[in-house]
Amino acid sequence: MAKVKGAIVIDTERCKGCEVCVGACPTDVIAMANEVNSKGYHYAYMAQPDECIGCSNCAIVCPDGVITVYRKKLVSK
Amino acid sequence: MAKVKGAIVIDTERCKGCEVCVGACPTDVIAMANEVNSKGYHYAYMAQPDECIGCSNCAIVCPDGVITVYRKKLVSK
Amino acid sequence: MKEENITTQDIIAEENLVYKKTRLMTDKVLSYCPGCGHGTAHRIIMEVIDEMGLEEKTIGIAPVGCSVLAYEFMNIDMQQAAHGRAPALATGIKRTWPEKVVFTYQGDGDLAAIGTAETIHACNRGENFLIVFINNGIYGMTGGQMAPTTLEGMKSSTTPYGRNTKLMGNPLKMTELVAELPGTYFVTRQAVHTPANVRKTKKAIKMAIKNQLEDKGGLNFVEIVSNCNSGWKMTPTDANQWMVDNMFPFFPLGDIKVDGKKVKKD
Amino acid sequence: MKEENITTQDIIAEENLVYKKTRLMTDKVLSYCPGCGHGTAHRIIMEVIDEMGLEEKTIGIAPVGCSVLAYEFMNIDMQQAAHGRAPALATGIKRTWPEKVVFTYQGDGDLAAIGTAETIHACNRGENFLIVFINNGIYGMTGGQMAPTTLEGMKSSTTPYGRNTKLMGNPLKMTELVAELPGTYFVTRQAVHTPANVRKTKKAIKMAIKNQLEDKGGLNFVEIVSNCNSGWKMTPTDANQWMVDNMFPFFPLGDIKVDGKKVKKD
Amino acid sequence: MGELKLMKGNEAIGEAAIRAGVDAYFGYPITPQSEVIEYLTSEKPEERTGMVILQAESELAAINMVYGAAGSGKKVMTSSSSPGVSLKMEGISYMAGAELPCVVLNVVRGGPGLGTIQPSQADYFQAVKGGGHGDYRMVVLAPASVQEMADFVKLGFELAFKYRNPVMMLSDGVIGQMMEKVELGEQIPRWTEEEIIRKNPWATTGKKGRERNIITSLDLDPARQEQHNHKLQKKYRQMEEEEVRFEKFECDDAEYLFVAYGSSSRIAQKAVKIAREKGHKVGLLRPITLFPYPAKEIQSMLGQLKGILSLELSAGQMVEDIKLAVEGKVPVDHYGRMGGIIFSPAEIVEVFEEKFIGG
Amino acid sequence: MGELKLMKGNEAIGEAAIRAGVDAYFGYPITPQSEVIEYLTSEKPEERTGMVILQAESELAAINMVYGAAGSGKKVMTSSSSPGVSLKMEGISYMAGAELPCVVLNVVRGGPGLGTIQPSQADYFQAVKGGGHGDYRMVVLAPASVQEMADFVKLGFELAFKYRNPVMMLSDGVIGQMMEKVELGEQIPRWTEEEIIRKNPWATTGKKGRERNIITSLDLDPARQEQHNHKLQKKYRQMEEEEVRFEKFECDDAEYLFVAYGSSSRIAQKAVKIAREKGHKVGLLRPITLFPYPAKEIQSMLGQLKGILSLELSAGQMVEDIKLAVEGKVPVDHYGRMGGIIFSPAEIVEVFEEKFIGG
Amino acid sequence: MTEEIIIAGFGGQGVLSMGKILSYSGIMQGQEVSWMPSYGPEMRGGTANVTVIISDERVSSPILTEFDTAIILNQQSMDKFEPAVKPGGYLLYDPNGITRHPERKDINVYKITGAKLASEMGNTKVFNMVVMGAYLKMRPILEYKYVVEGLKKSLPERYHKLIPLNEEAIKSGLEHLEEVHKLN
Amino acid sequence: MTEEIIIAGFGGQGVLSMGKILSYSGIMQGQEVSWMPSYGPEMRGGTANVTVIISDERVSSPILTEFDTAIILNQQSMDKFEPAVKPGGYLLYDPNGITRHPERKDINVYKITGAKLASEMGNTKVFNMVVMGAYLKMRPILEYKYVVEGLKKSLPERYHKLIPLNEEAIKSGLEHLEEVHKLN
Ligand SMILES: Cc1ncc(C[n+]2csc(CCOP(=O)(O)OP(=O)(O)O)c2C)c(N)n1
Ligand SMILES: Cc1ncc(C[n+]2csc(CCOP(=O)(O)OP(=O)(O)O)c2C)c(N)n1
Ligand code: SF4
Ligand code: SF4
Ligand code: SF4
Ligand code: SF4
Ligand code: SF4
Ligand code: SF4
Ligand SMILES: [Mg+2]
Ligand SMILES: [Mg+2]
Repeated sequence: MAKVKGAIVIDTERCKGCEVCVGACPTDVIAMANEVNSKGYHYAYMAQPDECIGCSNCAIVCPDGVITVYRKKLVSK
Repeated sequence: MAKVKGAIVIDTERCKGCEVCVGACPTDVIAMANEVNSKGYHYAYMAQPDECIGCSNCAIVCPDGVITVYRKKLVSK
Repeated sequence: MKEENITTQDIIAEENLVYKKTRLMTDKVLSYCPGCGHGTAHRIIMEVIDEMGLEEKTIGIAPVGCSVLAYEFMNIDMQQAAHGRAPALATGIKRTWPEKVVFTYQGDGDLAAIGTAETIHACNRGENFLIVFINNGIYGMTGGQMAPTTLEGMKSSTTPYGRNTKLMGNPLKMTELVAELPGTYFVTRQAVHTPANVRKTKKAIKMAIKNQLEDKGGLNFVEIVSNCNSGWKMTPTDANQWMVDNMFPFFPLGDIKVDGKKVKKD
Repeated sequence: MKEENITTQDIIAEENLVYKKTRLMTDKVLSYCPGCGHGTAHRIIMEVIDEMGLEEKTIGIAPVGCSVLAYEFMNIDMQQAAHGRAPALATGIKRTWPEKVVFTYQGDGDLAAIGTAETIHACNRGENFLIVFINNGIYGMTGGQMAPTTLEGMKSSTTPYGRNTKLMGNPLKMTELVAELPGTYFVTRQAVHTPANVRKTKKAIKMAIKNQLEDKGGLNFVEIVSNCNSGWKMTPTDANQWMVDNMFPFFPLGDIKVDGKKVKKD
Repeated sequence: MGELKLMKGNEAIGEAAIRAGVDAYFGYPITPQSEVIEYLTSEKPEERTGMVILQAESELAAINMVYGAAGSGKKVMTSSSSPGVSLKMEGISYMAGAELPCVVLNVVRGGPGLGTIQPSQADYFQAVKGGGHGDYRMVVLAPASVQEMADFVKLGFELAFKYRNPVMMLSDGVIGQMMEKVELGEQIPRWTEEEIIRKNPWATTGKKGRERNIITSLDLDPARQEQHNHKLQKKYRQMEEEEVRFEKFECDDAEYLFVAYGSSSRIAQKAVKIAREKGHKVGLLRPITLFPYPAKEIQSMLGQLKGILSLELSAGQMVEDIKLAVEGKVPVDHYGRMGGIIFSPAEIVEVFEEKFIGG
Repeated sequence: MGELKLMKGNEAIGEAAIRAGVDAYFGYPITPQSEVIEYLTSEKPEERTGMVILQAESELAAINMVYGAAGSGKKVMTSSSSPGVSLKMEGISYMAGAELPCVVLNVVRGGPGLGTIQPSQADYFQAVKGGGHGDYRMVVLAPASVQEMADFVKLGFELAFKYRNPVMMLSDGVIGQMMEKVELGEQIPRWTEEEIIRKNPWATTGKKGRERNIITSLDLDPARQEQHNHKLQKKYRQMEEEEVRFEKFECDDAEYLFVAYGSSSRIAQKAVKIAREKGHKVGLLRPITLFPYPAKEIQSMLGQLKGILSLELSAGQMVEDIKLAVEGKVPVDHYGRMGGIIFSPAEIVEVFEEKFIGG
Repeated sequence: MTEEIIIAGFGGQGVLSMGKILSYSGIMQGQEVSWMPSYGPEMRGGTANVTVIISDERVSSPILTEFDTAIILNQQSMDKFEPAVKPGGYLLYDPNGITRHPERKDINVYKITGAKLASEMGNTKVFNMVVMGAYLKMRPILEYKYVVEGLKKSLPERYHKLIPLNEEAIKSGLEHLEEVHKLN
Repeated sequence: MTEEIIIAGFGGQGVLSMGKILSYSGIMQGQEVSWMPSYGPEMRGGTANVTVIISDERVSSPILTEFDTAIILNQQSMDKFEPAVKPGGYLLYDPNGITRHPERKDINVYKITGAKLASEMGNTKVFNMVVMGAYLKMRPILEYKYVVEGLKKSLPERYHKLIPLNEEAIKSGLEHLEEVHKLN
């Protein structure tokens, strides 16, 4: 059975903390940081990195286009 | 039996000779004069005065509003 | 008196008068070409205002177009508007004088080209006035250029080889368009080339003004398809026939929206 | 490698890249508020241009509105238009450069208020370009004033007690209106608040541009219902929810006209 | 004394309009003046006085709504900023031609084109020489404080109806956006129908007990059109006789004169102070009316002056009116900033010294 | 020598545009200039050169179509008459701000407002001082014959592209409607795509082999906006250096100078003749460019002059530019007719004698 | 030589094109010309007029209030332009539709029954050419050959077959000019 | 006396209303004031600032490039306005969110942990009042009673019940001002 595992990279300095990505993630990967970036926004981060399936949903809805998505097919027996 | 007889007065100086009234008359009363008025228009006139039934059709469609209509009910036995 | 003895001169007497130009038309000679529908349209509007006793509270708005001088002929208070802006003037007047009767009188260039935004938005806001829209398929005043309503293939001084819809767009059915807006209450298309049509149009205008008086909550819009025989380069009677044969199929006469509801087509 | 051993860092590698901001978006920080749909809309247009290989022949037009600076973010040739006049610019460009791909990007104030005439007439002429219409129910840029599309009862800085349709008119469904015109070829209403909606919108834009390339003989019109969380005075996620609950019922998503034919409602 | 409030210039205009018994405001939002309509809508003037507020679909619609209501004798106003005012040029020319009163506020921003939203005074020519077509003039009032933003509404309508002519208030982003204290007048009731008919017998209020009234700017007969133009010109000459307004500071012994209006005049006033501290005998003339221009006042000072410096947030527009007044008798120069940048008092003094005193 | 034809000024413009290789004309009909678009549509320029002719829905749309096509490097023009040109003020200010070339023709009619359709010169201020908002200028060409109506199309585009700035042709109903003989130039081919990209590297022609091009008049940063304004001002100064054009008649020994442009200058020329016959040493200066104004030329003549009379079909607009040049050194007066009335040569001489010779 | 002419009548009488042919003829003869129509919605009233100037020197104003010659084709134009002829000038009119004949004694008055002659020729469209012929007789300022060239230049190619007909009409006008009142 | 103040921070921190209350307080104390906000779409960037001038004489320009006092509430504003304080002037800031603290040695620097104090009070909305209190301590140009009057004037009636809470916040600010660097 082929399985995929994903990862996202958020440009936290450019994240505006809108939280739109949070709800878009099917596997609840993303949460908002308690810290703020230099613009004062609580930025998004991968709170549950292991859950990421690399579906790109978050990146697709991110208004500021600050998410980059990676995905790797894993073959486990 | 009640019968009506009509008459029209055309302000020939203001008539522009458009002929719209001619076609509107159900009884073919109106024709265009060979003479022109001072503006150079062949004006309309009652060619068949006896046929007029005072229906106002001509006056109603005259774009320049130059026709006045009269009608009298006649009682003939 | 016996019928046979009655002469035309006998009939022409005050007591037999059945039709006379309304006193709300001035005595000025109309500036329109022979056979132009503008004159008839003017007159029936004035007849309605007269018959409804609204002379003292009506304010009309003349556009830029052949009817720019409408105020010379309509014997009521009037304003002359910049090209296309009559509905804005009417909005200004009606909003500040809600108890007056207000109407605009506009050509197809005025209403459907340069004045598109003002028309759409006055209709959309549901301004409580009357728009009389004279659609003669051409810019009469400026010498017969293409209007938004010029038919496909029709010649004008800016479409000398006929309107090519691929290049110059489609004739615009502004009346159907404003009927789509919830702000219009009564929308109809009429004509004034025959006595029957004149009577219908007059009825429509009367209804429109009644709606306004009763503030039915929407704009009343009366289109009159008319000839511009000069612009079309035809005699008046030929122009009327051409209108019946060519304009009416594309701009069919009849009510489009009554009492705020679209009329079902059958 | 075993699944258990894979770390996030391992996955973040060029060969595993599946989504990255298109290079047709510049690196400038978007000037939009957090969560504003403008950014997403920009990005998917640029993705389409990129994916279709049209970067070298596309000319975009930015309006006056929050997206006035679209040219700072879209990495293609662009012009900035006077408020409401983007369709006129696009007409000027496309008529003289018929082989280029041309689109306008306009807000609801720009397109449906001051630009009404330009919108209607570009659509009516069937100009062969794309209009992307961002309907956020408000004037975002100038501080949240009422737009033609502001919903009944909705508050804005010029309707602080809610839009009273009796006084301020009805929210205007510009998209349905232009679909009535024979000059439009493809007319659709979409949104960009969820991944599925983004994908649909992107597909619509792709189809619109394909239509333009093939000169299907009409204008392509893509409305995107979007949030203006600042103007609505909500958090971005609340705004998106409010949009679903309130905007979509009045502005239902979906195709309105496809291949020049109105889509039947069921 | 009326009520003392801290208000933005744009808000003060709104409140002053309600209190002046204005009948209607028609406008379209644009920075930096959208607070005018925002303030008005928030105040529910329909309840306070019955005043009508309508957000139009465009500036074109707005100015023509003003035309309609003004033609029917109402007190009506509109406001906008530079690009929006350009769109109103046709309408303003029409109103001047049809002799209709109204007040138009321009809160000027930097141009040309979309420019910037920061303050500017580069619409002087448009306001004063006539940006619209044809020979027409407006009384142009240049408020320099929030107080004057409020006061000139009433004054503006008085002049507009006195002359049956549009009046423009030429303000800018500084005066529109800043808050200052302002004393507001008492509520004046709106005119009743009877008052309107009596005061404005020319207005289209319905043909009742008189011949019909016509509002038009058209006369196809050139001879009559020329007569009409002569009538308009006479009105403009009368304005020049009767309506010149200005303010002077430290002019009695001045050898150099700064001329500045609106926000610039405030900065210029400070500059006068600094210059005097440095020993230069400088005075300030602040034109309050830009048309009619205080040309005679400048002429009357020429005997005492060695130089005049026009200070404007533009490339130099009003300076032409100064030169026309001065006719070469005294050197006239200009200093301006553009694009939304504002000069500082110290900067002005420096420029002044460079231009007139010498290195 | 090119072909000799009898044409209306409005038609000559159309023909000249086709022959000058103009890419597009966008316009909206208005008297007295509708023949421009009528002529163009009748000529099928789409077949002759591929030129695009489109009747826009309004003047606003027309000027903004011009903006779009000009921004993409094309030679584009529009034409209108006074009220329609007022509507174009915002667009013209935008084009000046965005530095776009184009030719705009105003066939001026009597105003203000709807006015009359007869000839006038009362849009001078609007054209020359900037009827739109912000500090901008256009080169303003004033043709005085049908020949110049044709010639100035080519010249206009040369200047427009040289400066990346709108050029206005300020004509009037006389020049637009009259027929005269005109010699038309040879057909110049329209620019190819390659030529456009080479000549106008700033144009939005698609981002190919270069960074993206942006056409905008916006800069929200006041400092940069001011820089932009300085750049524009520099351009206008360069125009003043390089583009002044005028014509002189009988000026060598003149003691009095008539100054008149366009149709007025033709009548003034006749008046000069009559005046000379009566023994008055009168000359005529005809400004061909109204901006830049031949101020230096006037200044250079001041030594010989006893008086200057500005002759305009207006209440007196250009006379201000004369006064600004003269600085009081010689009496300057104005005579004008308004509302579509045209002065006669004899009338001018009479007025001249009254004003300058006495009794 | 400068000849300042007003031609006035109804729209449709060919007033403008007569003016254009005269102008073109002037050009062919190497002269300066101007042609200036009345324009605008007054045409709705049905009248049309054109001012034509043919001169040895550059024309100054193409709009005039006084004329050397008036060619008058309807009553309204008679009322308007009879007074505008310069003393000693010329007035040519077609009596058809004229109710008040010219009264001035300080000018030369001629007439031509152009409408009648044209309809006798079986083509009312050449009415204006008949009148023009009469004018050329009354004011022999243009050589005939240049008039023919002017005619050719002002007609589009596709109408060139009509030139003989037009020439015939011009000749008829040349022949039928009638003197009404001549100054000596 | 003339005090020229810039207050700068994020939108939503109450920058504009703090300026308004200070201005009203000045009026209550019989002084001339002006209040000039940054305006326009730069607000989209999330920053907001206002220039407040309180003076004995009429205010000339309400827009300034140099200030007697800067009240700085985020890093962007620190970067922009620290250099704009006149030598010898005052800078007050809230260290929350500040990554680079003020460095100038030619001005007086104070801080107030406004965000912290406000959240300790259980109401982050009064953050701006805490900061204002600190300002009033640092620059004692306004009498407290006029500040309370100013507060009243600038709040709509319906919010007057919040005045005690605001006063409490002001007092907290008055008490917690911290000196960072003082010129002598
Ligand atoms: C701003 C402006 N643009 C153009 C014109 C010229 N113009 C006058 S009337 C008209 C069109 C008239 O057509 P329409 O509205 O259809 O009226 P009609 O004459 O056919 O009745 C135009 C373009 C003008 N007066 N003002
Ligand atoms: C002629 C003109 N009028 C008004 C404005 C001011 N203005 C700028 S953007 C805008 C409305 C923006 O609203 P919208 O088009 O809905 O765009 P959004 O900001 O909501 O995306 C207005 C009225 C202007 N710049 N120019
Ligand atoms: S790529 Fe998919 S799974 Fe991973 S974080 Fe984004 S939305 Fe969640
Ligand atoms: S959607 Fe983008 S900007 Fe918004 S919180 Fe997520 S990563 Fe940040
Ligand atoms: S009244 Fe009727 S019958 Fe008499 S002429 Fe007129 S249309 Fe004919
Ligand atoms: S309809 Fe009227 S104007 Fe026309 S011919 Fe008949 S009477 Fe004359
Ligand atoms: S031009 Fe046409 S619309 Fe105008 S008056 Fe003549 S026929 Fe009527
Ligand atoms: S104001 Fe509204 S439309 Fe503009 S950027 Fe912010 S959220 Fe988006
Ligand atoms: Mg029409
Ligand atoms: Mg919007």
